[in-house]
Amino acid sequence: MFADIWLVINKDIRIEWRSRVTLSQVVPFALTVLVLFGFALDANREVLAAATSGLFWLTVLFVAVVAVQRSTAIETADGARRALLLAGIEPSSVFVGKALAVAAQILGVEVLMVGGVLVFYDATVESLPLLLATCAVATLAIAASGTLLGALAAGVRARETVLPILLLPVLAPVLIAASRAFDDALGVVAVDGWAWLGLLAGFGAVNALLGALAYGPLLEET
Amino acid sequence: MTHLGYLLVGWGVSLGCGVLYAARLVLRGRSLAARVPAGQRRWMTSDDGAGSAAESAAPDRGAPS
Amino acid sequence: MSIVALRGAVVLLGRFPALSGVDLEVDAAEVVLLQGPNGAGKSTLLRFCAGLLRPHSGSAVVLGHDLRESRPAVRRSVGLLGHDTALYDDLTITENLQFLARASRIELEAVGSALDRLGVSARLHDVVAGRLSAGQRRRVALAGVALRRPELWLLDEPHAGLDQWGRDLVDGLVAEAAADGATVLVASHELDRTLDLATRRVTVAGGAITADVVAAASAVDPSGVQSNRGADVC
Amino acid sequence: MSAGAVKTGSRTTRLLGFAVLVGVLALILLGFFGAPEDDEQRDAVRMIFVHVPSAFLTYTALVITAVGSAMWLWKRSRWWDIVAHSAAEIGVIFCGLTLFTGSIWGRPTWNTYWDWGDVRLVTTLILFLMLVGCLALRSAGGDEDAVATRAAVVGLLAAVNVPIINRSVEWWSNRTLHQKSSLTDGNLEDLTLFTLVVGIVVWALFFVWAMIHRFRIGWLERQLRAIDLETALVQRRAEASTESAGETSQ
Repeated sequence: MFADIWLVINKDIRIEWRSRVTLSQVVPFALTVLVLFGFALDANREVLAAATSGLFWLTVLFVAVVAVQRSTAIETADGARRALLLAGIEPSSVFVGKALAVAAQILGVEVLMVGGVLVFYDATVESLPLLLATCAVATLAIAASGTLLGALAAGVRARETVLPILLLPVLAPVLIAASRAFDDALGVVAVDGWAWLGLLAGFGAVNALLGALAYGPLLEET
Repeated sequence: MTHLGYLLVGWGVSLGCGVLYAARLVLRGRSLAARVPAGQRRWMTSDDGAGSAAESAAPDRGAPS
Repeated sequence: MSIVALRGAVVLLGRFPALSGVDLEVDAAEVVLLQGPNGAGKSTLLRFCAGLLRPHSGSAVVLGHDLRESRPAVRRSVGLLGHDTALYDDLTITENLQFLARASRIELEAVGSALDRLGVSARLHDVVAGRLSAGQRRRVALAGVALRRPELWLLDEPHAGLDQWGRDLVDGLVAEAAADGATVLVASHELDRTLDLATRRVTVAGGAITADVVAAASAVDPSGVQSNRGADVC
Repeated sequence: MSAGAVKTGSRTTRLLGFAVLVGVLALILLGFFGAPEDDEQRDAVRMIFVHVPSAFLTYTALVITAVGSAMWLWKRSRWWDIVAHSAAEIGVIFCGLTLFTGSIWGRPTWNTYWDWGDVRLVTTLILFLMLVGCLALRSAGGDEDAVATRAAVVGLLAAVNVPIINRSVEWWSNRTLHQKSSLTDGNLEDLTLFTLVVGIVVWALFFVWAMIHRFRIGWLERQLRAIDLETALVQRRAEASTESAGETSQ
């Protein structure tokens, strides 16, 4: 099982590395959004500081939609999904593998975005462990629900619009919880960031479990 | 009575939605039922007195599975 | 034991009955040629036998597994060459086939020999699949099927887009598989090419089998259709 | 009512429908003239008799959708798929009504139509969006089984995530304008409580009535699809004879 998961991660990351879609399109997109938010709110430094966490995670959600769309497109192009079925890999392994590959890409973008936030928004890191843990847990949660809904939208005709319509409401708790945890980590608002992290972990676990169970039936339906 | 406007809007929209939805269900049901052959109808009634017959016809077959 | 046993199999693509009641029995080591016009249901029949589609009604047993319940088990033991080649454009040929090999628990050495078998030259091994010509892609996809050494080969227009040399390679491959005891179903328009390999010619039309002829070595006259089994469902 | 019209109604649903009509009349009388006005909210409190029942039924519908979805994925039972579809559709209506009556009620009592800090409000809004997404998937069309599977996954996703959304919004805002469950803390006048119970019962009866009719519609649609399939099969088989006739004549 772990061999299969690793096989899928390896494949997706390799494809990403070759095509560099995330690197060449998603990263500039994310940084542009951050800068534009800056323009929109810069008249008031305090507002920008207060909104930093929310803007950061909102941008991550947009990035996630793009990353998931790309990850799904790899399998739908030229009948690769069929090959995956014929190869006989357990669907739950495919799910975990693809989710982890998406998570790795989003994490990469987040690292650059944290840099961007520190530079453009004048943010300071108060608690590095909390910051890193939030990024890791929230990203896994986003990738799990994203991969599940990506597979779900893959068979629908208007998949480009269906995915965000379904995914963004589901991710609402991630937006709330990760933003609050970031508020704590960046020292913007004194809240208990670790408690929020627990909520994120719960969300991630529930959605990952559902994804692992439901991915098989979704892959079956052509 | 205070706040009568708010109350009327709230109650009115709630009951109105209920009525509209109910009407839609009944009409949709009628147009669909008319297109299904009599032998395959279940639970359906019709006004011409054959209702009970249609209702009891084919109690077992055609259950969605 | 029948490798494929279909009785009244109906398969829907959306609401369209692509297969409208197929009766087909194929025994081990047979080479069956499926022929028929476009849209007759040949490709659907192959995908169905590969365990990729759910039967709507009728009974279907492939390699001893019921297609209603255990399609994953069927999928592991068949090799399907479809219209699309199912290769990842951004991976090299070797990477594509190694992925397939690892996923189906096959020795990695098999990759090299399968590529050689289909005449894919060594200088192409590290080229990404997206850069290949249609014919090269097809040969790589066939290597992917050969790699698995499947019990049941399902080939959809295997000659399409190949040059003379490539076609001979395919014919050789099919002959070899049959000699090894594997069963082969080939859908093809090009009757003359596949005829000499086929032990049986099955005509598909309107999503059903309309004629089923044993092709003796003394080539059967294509117009003299003598129906001898499971024919004419309608 | 033209003679001979075929309906999805039966004796049971007619009785139910009659009970709902009587119940609504009783509810209006009780709600506007029976129940006393509240000390603080004055007459605005009378909104509770439509707001709380629809909220209650929204979440009932969500549970039914989730059960139906799980049963479809587990047993591939068409019956449960139709149940899930019916409950989701009726749930969207009740959910919309909950949001609407909630904000209408909020204006005179909290002095705002919408408050982002309120847990139940925000939770219900997100639930509404998910249910709309679920129905959008249903109407997007495609293979019948595939549509059912997709909708089932979204239905389960919504049900599983609602408690988490609720928790997150509660921590986030840490304040709620809603009174703590009015039913249990005994602050309500006896007649108000009685009227509220009547309201829930009447709306629940309507819910059952609508579920039965909606289920029958789903079932009829399924019958019609089966009939269409029969014709399509006949046509498909006919293709074979024309094709082979053409072939032999060549």
